[in-house]
Amino acid sequence: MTAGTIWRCWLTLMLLLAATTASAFVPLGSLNLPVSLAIAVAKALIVLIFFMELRASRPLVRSFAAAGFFWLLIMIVLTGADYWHRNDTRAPIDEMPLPSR
Amino acid sequence: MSDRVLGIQYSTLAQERETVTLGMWAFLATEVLFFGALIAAYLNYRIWFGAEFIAAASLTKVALGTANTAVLLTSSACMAMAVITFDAGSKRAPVLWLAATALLGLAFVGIKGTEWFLEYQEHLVPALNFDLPRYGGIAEIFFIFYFCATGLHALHLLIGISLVSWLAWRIGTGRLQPGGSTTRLIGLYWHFVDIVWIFLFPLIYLAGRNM
Amino acid sequence: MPGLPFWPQRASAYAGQVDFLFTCLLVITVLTVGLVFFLLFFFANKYRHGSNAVRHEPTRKTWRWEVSWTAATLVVFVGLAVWGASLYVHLYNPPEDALQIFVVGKQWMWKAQHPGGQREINALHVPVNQDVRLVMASQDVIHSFYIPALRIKQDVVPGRYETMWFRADRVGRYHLFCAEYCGTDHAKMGGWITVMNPRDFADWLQAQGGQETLAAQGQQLFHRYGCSGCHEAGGTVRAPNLNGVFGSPVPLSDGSVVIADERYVRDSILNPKGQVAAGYAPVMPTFKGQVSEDDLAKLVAYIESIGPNRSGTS
Amino acid sequence: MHAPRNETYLNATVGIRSWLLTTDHKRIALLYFAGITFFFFIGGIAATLIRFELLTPGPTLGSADLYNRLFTMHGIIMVWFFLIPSIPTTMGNFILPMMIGARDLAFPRLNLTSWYLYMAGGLITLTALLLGGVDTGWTFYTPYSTFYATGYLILAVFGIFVSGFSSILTGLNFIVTVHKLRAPGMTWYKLPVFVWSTYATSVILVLATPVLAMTLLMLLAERVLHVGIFSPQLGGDPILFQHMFWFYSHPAVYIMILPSMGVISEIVPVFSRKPLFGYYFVVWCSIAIAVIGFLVWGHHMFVAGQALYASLAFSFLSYLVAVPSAIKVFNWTATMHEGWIRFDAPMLYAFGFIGLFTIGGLTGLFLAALPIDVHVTDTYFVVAHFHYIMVGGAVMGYFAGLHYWWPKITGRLYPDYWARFAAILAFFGFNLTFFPQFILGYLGMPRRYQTYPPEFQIWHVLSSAGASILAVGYALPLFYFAWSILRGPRASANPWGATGLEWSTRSPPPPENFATTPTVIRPPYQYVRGEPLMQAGDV
Repeated sequence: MTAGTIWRCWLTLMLLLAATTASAFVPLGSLNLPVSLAIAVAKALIVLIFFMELRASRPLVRSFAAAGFFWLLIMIVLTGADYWHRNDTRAPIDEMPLPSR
Repeated sequence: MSDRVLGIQYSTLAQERETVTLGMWAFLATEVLFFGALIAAYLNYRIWFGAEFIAAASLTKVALGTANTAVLLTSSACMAMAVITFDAGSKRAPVLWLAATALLGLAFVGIKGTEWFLEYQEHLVPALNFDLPRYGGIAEIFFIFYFCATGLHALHLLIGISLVSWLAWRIGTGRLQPGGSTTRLIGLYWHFVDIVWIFLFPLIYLAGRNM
Repeated sequence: MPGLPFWPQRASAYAGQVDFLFTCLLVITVLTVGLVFFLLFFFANKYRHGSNAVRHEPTRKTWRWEVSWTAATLVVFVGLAVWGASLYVHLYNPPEDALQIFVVGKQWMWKAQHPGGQREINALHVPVNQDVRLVMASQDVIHSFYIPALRIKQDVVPGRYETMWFRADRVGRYHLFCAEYCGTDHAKMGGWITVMNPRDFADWLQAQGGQETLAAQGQQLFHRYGCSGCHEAGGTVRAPNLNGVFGSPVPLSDGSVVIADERYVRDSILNPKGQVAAGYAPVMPTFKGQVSEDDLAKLVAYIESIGPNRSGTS
Repeated sequence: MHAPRNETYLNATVGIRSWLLTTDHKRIALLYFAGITFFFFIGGIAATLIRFELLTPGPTLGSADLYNRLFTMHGIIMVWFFLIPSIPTTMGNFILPMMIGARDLAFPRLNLTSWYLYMAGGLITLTALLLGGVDTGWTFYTPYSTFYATGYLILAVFGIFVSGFSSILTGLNFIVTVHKLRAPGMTWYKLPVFVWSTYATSVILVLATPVLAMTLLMLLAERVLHVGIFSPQLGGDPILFQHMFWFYSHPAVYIMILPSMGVISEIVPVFSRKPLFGYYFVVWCSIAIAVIGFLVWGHHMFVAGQALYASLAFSFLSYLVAVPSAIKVFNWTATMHEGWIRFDAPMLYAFGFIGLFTIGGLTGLFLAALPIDVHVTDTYFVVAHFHYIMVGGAVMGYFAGLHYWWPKITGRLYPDYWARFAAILAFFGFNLTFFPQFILGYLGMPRRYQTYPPEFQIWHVLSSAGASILAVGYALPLFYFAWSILRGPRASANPWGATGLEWSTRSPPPPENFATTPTVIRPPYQYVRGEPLMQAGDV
């Protein structure tokens, strides 16, 4: 990792930041969240690969780095399996007295 | 690190360096899941509540958020510069880069603090003075996530700043010679805190900007 | 129940299907556990330390054994999963014309409310051989409406309606429990489900005092809350007339079409600006916070009753 | 630096400071033994009181509130302060470094910090439970736990939060040690299965516990700040709490059972004088259980109001996770084929484990089948299932390991006949306690009930009778182990004729475990016509 790569990465990160903020103001409807998350993943990958030197690390270290994110993905996808498919009618919750604790 | 006597469980310095790096990455994996649980909860509510959540998100200050992200990304670059200059053997350059990193970190916390103060004035702080009748309970949930996530992140950042300053002091006073892995570890931790913010920024600030 | 109670009462056909699946699983378990115990004792006896049984070189290649019992377990397990799933899905689509009873769980009692307006605490009287659909809500914490004899249970999460349906086919009295821990008297929050033949059920309904039907009470509320001011002919504000609306498609202002079912009526009362009917201005105020849980059920029943002539469920 | 002839890790340094500030993994293991035994008997007392309460349909001991606090205390103490730490922190800490030929764990100071975090968390939760206790059950379901429950929930949950970090640090320590500090020649496929299963357990410890930490933080935030993350009164969703809680808590039950599987995979080959049948399968089944264990938590929420699609997916995945466990049971049984089986105490406990774990595992299949789960979830069927796995499996495995490595840890032998009697007594006491609960469960008796319909009383009386026998079965080892420490005969380096590295050094071992770091030349469990071939050659 040389000073050159660091500042090139920094520039790319700044451009991506500008891109993601700009994309938020474009009315893409339901696409806004995926686009902003994709850009965030790109920025995170740059920091992981270059700044945290995963590019120069042994496969074992790379697998440790990937494990955390992979398990987080498991959690998001499987809780999503419930939340994306749940269509229940919300009852009026105002009628529930809240205990004065 | 090299002047420190090698632990009895290590046979070579290289083995210690690899072990300590692996240990740090394992710790970062736990931190990913620690913050990840909060982000997963946020995403589920974002899917489930959708409209009210996005409406609440539009009350956050995207200008300050973007500025903060730029500050933190720059501090990450400075930290990386500190690591490579320290390995290259120089003594003054890493201290300067580490000082820059710490200052940028403090700048981030400063901007964050002002943002919280503004939100306090706008009565957006749950449990303290939250009153936003327009959206009912769900907006308050958004702001609970907002304050929990940014609070925990700021706490981790303060720990990072103190580590970086301690490191700068040790390099400055010559107590730390190149060859060990302490600098690299603190660098990994700092970059991790930056990655958490990279994911928090779009989720909090960019939702509902084009209503 | 004379003698040792080994098997629970069975009061519905569905319970029989669950028992059949349970028995098959029991047989598989007994066979497998029997095999493992037999092998343990057989090997322990035949190959004990002092015995002079024949012992060959330990086999290097164990693939044959491993693949066979892995495949066997996989096939059996997938079969069981699919069988279980098919029964479970059956629970999820209640028949249309079921007798609908509203159940409200609150800390340490169940309140049931029949369409005819009859109310009961910690008890439920239902006719035999008729589909009954329970629409349940909780007023405080999570409870769980559990009838062991019918093999069904449904957690009642506060803040949303949970539905559960059954068709009891045997007259009798069966236990009702709360199965999700809900506080001090969680154990006392139960009672009896009484399945009666239709004649006795009708007599019981009558005996409960002829409060007017749910729909009739709904009509009074329709006027008291001022809905009739707009939604009936000659109203001051242009609002859709609700006669014949229930169950039929309603074009919305954003171009989509939705069936005016319970959910649409309920949402339109609580959050009217959500799905405005085509050609009307979104002027209806929200009734969130004023219409209580029971009143909402009555309003829905009333609008249902003035819909296109549905087979009488009131 | 070779230890003098009779110096062991016990007498190398003396004094309280040498124990409370030790970084020797063996001493830290003994510190954990003390904590684990203390909490095991606290939880055991709560269990005895519960079984005594359930003797009669009406209230026997006291009010419903007392009963609710008792079963919550039993749950919290047993899950977080006995079962999760039991084998990894005691035998894992002591034996794992010796099995891989290392002098100590990768981060000794971190290991000591883990013990202090564990004791701090334990004492905080214990003060909460003794001050007035919590009456929410060990699952803390919202909105009851955050808005309606009285009692010291905040203190108890904070104690668990602190002890969670002890789990994370222990898991992290083991993973890095197994990767980096193996002796020369010790390749991955030469590692004993106990190391593999402790490694798999550590992966779960490291990846699941942070989610518990965050969930408990949000629970505390909701209760203290009165905000509505999980409570519908203020807009939240209680099912999200259940998702996040069970995302940790189901992998946590694999944290409890995997180490016991490792112990049994060590004991069965030694007492059958025969290599483990299908070593590769047993190893990769451990890893498969650890990974698939993260995909199945939804089977705790089939009736909780989860979407139909999610319930179907979780039911299918729950059947998948049962396959590796079944393979392991077949492999243990096949190991005994054509062996020279001896019936020492560890082997009797191993027999008990295999039998009871098979029943526990298969009843799990009942609960994974959706319609049966709808009927029996939250009833005594579930209570019986998880006790068969945790008490029949994990605790039986813990006692098996305790009896197997006791000579190595203390350098003393214990009276074998007493130990065998305790094993058999525990086996029958256990079955009499928990088998009636299967019948109670299918009859529809809900769990966490102080008063129940009178027709269930027969089974409760049988279960309580069994509980008293089980209590005696668990108390016996206290006596003969105490006797063993004081006047037990000296143990040789390898009393059972096992092949692992830990048996090729003195017992009790010197402070740095091995005089010279051993080089490994053979895979584990190599026996020729019943004679052991040591992994580290002829030492």
